[in-house]
Amino acid sequence: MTVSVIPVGPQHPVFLEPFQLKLVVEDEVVSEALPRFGYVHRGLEALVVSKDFRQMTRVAERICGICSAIHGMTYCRAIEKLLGITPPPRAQMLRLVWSELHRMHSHLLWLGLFAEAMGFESLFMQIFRIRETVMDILEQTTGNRVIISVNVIGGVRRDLDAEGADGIRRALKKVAGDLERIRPVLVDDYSVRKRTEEKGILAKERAYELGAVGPVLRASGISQDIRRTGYGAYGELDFEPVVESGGDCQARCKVRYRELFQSMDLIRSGLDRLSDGEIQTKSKEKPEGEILVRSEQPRGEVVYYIRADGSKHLQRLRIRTPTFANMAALMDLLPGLDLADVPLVTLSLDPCIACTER
Amino acid sequence: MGMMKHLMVRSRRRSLWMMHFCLGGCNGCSIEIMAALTPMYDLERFGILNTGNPKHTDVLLVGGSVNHRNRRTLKNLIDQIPAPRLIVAVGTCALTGGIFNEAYNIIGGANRVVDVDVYVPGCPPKPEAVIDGILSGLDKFEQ
Amino acid sequence: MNLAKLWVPAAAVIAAPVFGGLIAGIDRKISARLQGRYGPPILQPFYDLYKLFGKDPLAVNRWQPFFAAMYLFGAAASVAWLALGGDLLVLFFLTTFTVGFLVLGASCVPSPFSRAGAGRELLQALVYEPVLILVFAAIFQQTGRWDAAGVWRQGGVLLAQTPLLYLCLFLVLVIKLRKSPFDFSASPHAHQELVRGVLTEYSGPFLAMVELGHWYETALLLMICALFWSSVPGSAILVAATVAGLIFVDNLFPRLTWRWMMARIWLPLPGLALLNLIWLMV
Amino acid sequence: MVSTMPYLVLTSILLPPFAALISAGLSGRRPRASVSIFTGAVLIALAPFLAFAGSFSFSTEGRPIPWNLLIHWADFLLLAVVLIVAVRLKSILGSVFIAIQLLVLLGLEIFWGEALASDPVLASSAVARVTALVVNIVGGLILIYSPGYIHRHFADPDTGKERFFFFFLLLFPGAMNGLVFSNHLLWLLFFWEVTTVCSFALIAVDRTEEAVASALKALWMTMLGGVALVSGIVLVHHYGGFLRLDQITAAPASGPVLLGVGLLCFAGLTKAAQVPFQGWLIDAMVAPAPVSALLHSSTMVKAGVYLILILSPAFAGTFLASGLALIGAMSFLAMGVVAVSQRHGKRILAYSTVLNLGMIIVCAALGTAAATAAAILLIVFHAVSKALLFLTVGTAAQATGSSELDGLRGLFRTMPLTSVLMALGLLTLLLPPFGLMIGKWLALQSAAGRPLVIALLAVGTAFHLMLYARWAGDLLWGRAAEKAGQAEKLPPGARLSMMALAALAVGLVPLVPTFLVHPSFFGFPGGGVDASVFAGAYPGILIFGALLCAAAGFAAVVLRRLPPAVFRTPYCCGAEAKVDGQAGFKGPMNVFEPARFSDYHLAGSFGNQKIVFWLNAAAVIVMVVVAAGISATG
Repeated sequence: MTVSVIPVGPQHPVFLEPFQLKLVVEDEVVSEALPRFGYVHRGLEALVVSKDFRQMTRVAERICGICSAIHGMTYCRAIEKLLGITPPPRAQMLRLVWSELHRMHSHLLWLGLFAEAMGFESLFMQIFRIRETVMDILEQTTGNRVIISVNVIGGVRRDLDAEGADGIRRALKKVAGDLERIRPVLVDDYSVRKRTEEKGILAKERAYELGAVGPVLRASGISQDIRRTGYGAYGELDFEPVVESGGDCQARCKVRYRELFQSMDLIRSGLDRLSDGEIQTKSKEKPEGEILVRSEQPRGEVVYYIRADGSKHLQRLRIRTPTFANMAALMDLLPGLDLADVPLVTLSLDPCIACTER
Repeated sequence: MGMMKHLMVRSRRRSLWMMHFCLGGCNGCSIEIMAALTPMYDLERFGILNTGNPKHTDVLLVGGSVNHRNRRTLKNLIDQIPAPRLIVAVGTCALTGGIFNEAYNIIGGANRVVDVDVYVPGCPPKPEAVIDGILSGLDKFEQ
Repeated sequence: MNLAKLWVPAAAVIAAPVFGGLIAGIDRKISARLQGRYGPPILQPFYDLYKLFGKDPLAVNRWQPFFAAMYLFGAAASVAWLALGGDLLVLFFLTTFTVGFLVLGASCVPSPFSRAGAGRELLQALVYEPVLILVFAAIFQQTGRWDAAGVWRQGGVLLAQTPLLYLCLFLVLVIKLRKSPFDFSASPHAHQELVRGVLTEYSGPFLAMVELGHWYETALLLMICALFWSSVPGSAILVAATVAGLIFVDNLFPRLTWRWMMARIWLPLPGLALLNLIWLMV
Repeated sequence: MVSTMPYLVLTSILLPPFAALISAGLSGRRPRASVSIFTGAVLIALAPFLAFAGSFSFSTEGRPIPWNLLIHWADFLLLAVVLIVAVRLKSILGSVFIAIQLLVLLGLEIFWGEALASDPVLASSAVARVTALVVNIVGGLILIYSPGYIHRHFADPDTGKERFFFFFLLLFPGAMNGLVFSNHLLWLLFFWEVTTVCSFALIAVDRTEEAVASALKALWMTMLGGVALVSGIVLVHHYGGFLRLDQITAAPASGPVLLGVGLLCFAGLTKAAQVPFQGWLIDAMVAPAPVSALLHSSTMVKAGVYLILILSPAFAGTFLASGLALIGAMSFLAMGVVAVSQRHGKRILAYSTVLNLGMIIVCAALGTAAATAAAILLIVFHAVSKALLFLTVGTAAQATGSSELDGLRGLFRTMPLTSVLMALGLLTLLLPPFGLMIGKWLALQSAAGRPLVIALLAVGTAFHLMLYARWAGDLLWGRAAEKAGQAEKLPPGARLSMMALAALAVGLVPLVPTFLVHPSFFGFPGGGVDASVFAGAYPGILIFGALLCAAAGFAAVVLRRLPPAVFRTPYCCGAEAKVDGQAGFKGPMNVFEPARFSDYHLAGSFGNQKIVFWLNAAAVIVMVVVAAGISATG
């Protein structure tokens, strides 16, 4: 009996959400890692039998608080396709703005937690202070901070006036300035580099083999971003996916850090191109048929599969979340790590258990 | 003696170490609890410290709805929190099971497992509401 | 030993935790300000401590609270010893006693976190203990005295001849007071992989005892720092500067790993101290 | 009193071999056990008289028995017998070293013959008397402990192994008494060889392949020491005309005589298993627990440091002293480093023995009054604590089948008494106010003037916490099972001797300045120790000890009253579960995982065999440099 067994979770200060990692370590080097899930499982895909397809929008938003807006948007897009309607351009663009704001709030949360996992309390506090600006925008424009519930089938629920748009622009300028100020600490500092460089390296080929998605995949040097498929209003805007080649924690950190600026660019140009018009296309139809829809969440590609038979209730709703795709990569990364790096590497994949377990 | 007791009540009111445990929910409440610790809201100015260890905890913030697996976990955690303790249910899910109440795997709100002292409604409640919820439970320590 | 002077250690035993608690309070306040927060009141650590004493006792087994009591006793005794002007090398062994019982208390429970914390605490001790011995040896080299009272009476600014040693001592302080980058055995912040490390399994009054012991340790180490400028205003300046340095270092670094500490700090630290010692002799 | 001293000393030397012969002639367990216990009791009773009855000397002149002749021939006979054994066991190095010794001895006999008589042959120096005190009390307690252990160890009483075991076990204390009271170098040599042979036999007692291999390793290494001893005697005699210890230590040596003294010290280093000769003592822990206890604590290895300590006036302040200090400090540090990576309880204790002996040798080399006092304290308290530890580990290993640290974890649940005594033993090695700490304190104080030595000692000292504290904590893992007390059935002799050793380890502390190292009892080489060594600090330590007792007692009383409801499972992130009273957690697939935690052994960095190689190489280099230095200055 020369090994130690450490349960990380279900309740563990490092992780916000309950899931368990059984780590077998020797001298604090992980030799075996096994996950245990089910603590957040609600069975909400089965809720389609009791909630009608419009109500399910609200359920989809509550799959996960951090990806809420994009979950809602993806669900709405799927239903819209089944119904055969297209939201008006203004609604499409507003969806893009709020999605990207949500991505920012998610990435900033992640950066903060990442700093905290390194034990960098002051950096954590600074990042969260920056994040509050984004939260304020969300609250001012939608009325809520986390679950903004702007998406409805056929468009969006709220409009944005010129004053609101200016408010967003001003706030983003502030966020950009603040983010620039933490760059030397987050990216260049010796001690931070010591903790993040060459920790949990996911090689390019391995990332591809394991089916990693999102920033994890992009940090391993593969340029893949579902937004590039041009769904919604993304087709109107020109952008390149953020790619880093390191494949380690620092690369993943850099990808998310740079994506913050990318999101800000997208929001700005989105606001500039905001056309006038309706914000919702109404439809009284019931969905029918089968559909598969993909979106880029802050954590990567989310896939919605819906089958409907023309009744009020959907027949089937199936969601593949990005964290589920990245879990295989995590289990591949953990063995051989220092115990001290386990939280950091796990967080670097930005696991969202609420998404994964639904 | 009276003075010591007075001081104890005062200390208990001013020093609350909290832990939050997220049950089955969308995680939004955890995010807002997290946000409550940070510069904009700064829970620590009320002496509220995030510990993440039930053995050091005075206030347990529960978010999310109870399912068959995390129920046992919640019980285990409560068992390790020394009295006097304050249990705050944060968010609609922890109050009633919320939107997921009809799901097959959901038992209901946190009160199905523990005696909840304070309920903070909202989906998710704002950090101010979380702070208000904790502080309004302080009278429990008067006894 | 003059019995009439026993009031000095007695006073020190009472004053040290007040001092240690205040340092902790100031630390929390300044740290909060550095992080853009308002922060808790300065007296917050005392509220915390008093509250802990009033909580229900919970323990894993009988040894654990016993060792906590011994830890507190050891820490208080070391402060009393130094206040009495006792032998510095014996003081070193008293600090071993203190940390030894902390480790015992953490390792007598079947908890992976507490146990791993104990292991890391021991690795920390491996790093700072040699430095303490060499610091005391250097003080002897410089003043010809082993007893703290004699060193203090001798007066003078030891710091002038022992800058490297003081740097080592400062790092010892960072390690001992569990500040970043060395806060891996019992981090005061949450979000650590080992939860609270050695403190994980303590709760209520037993945690309060360990906390109190830690304040004694803080006071003790700062008292040792004070010996390097043995005049009242001088030592006050030195201690204040040292505490300020500690708080800044704590806020400037993330937590590094013990592997990094063993690789980069363990031997260089006594090496630096030895260098200073040889310089003193030449 | 003085007139009876020679008889007491002779009794202490001759009673053990006599008892050994008797026990060899007896059949059946009970009589042999009685002989062992009786001999142990007599030795313990004798010990205070040997130590405190003042000085004595014993001359051969005018005695009816030709003692000198007897000793010489006995030496030849002994070496010849061992040579035959070594050759039969195909130990090349062992045979060669024994043959060299025989030749040199023969040469001595031929060239000097009659001139080899020099009186007094037996005498009691201060160091000798303290060592005798330790040998007899600790050795006696081990003799009392042994029967209970060994009856369980050998399933069959009539294989002859047990007879063989008791013969050499009983012989050992006699040889040690002879060694410490020898003044004549050839007498010393004889007893030295007897201890070597005894240890060889006792290590091999199990007759397993591993045991025999370890015994042969011990044989060649200590026989190499024997060669050095004989050569040293030749040098000292030829160039200095000395044949007695009191002649050598009368004045600082120089030139070839110093080289001779150096060779004697070299013999001490091999016996005390200092680098690069640590190997034999580490491997010797394959022997049964009482043997390890005897070898490590009171007898064999103490012979080595005894010799160096007693010679210290002869080399004080020379190049040799610096070399010895360096070797001792290197052993002290390196053994700590290596021990950290070990998982086997007895092995850790073995390394810890070597490092403590290293510190004693540093003290002997420093040679100041405080250092000598430190050496004495370390000898006494190390013997007591280490004997306690080997006996408790042996007891536990016999009951649980494991002396691995991982196997001893949570011993408190099943063997409360043994585990608490073991933990106490570990703490006495480490913490104030126990004796070893006082020794270490004085040693560090004395070494303050030598930067390299104190740096090595400082880094080494830090390892002790890691070695002992986590082990002690491990033992007390969990809560005592109900009726654990009844389940822990110890033989009365074992219980008695373990308790006595624990009492000594704790109870001797207040006696240190007034008793153990006080000049009025033992005038010390190097000017004598006076109270100034302890100035101020010692009463403080005693007050600390008294307060500690009070605080511990108070805490124990208060905590005894904690109701069972207070006890909760350890934190396992909310997945806590308990199966069969064992704490753990529910892991993946709903499988129960018992709490498991192994210590940090850092085997990758500290346990590296390369470290040992470089260390041995460095030690050899130091030795060569010292030898060359002495030759050059001579």
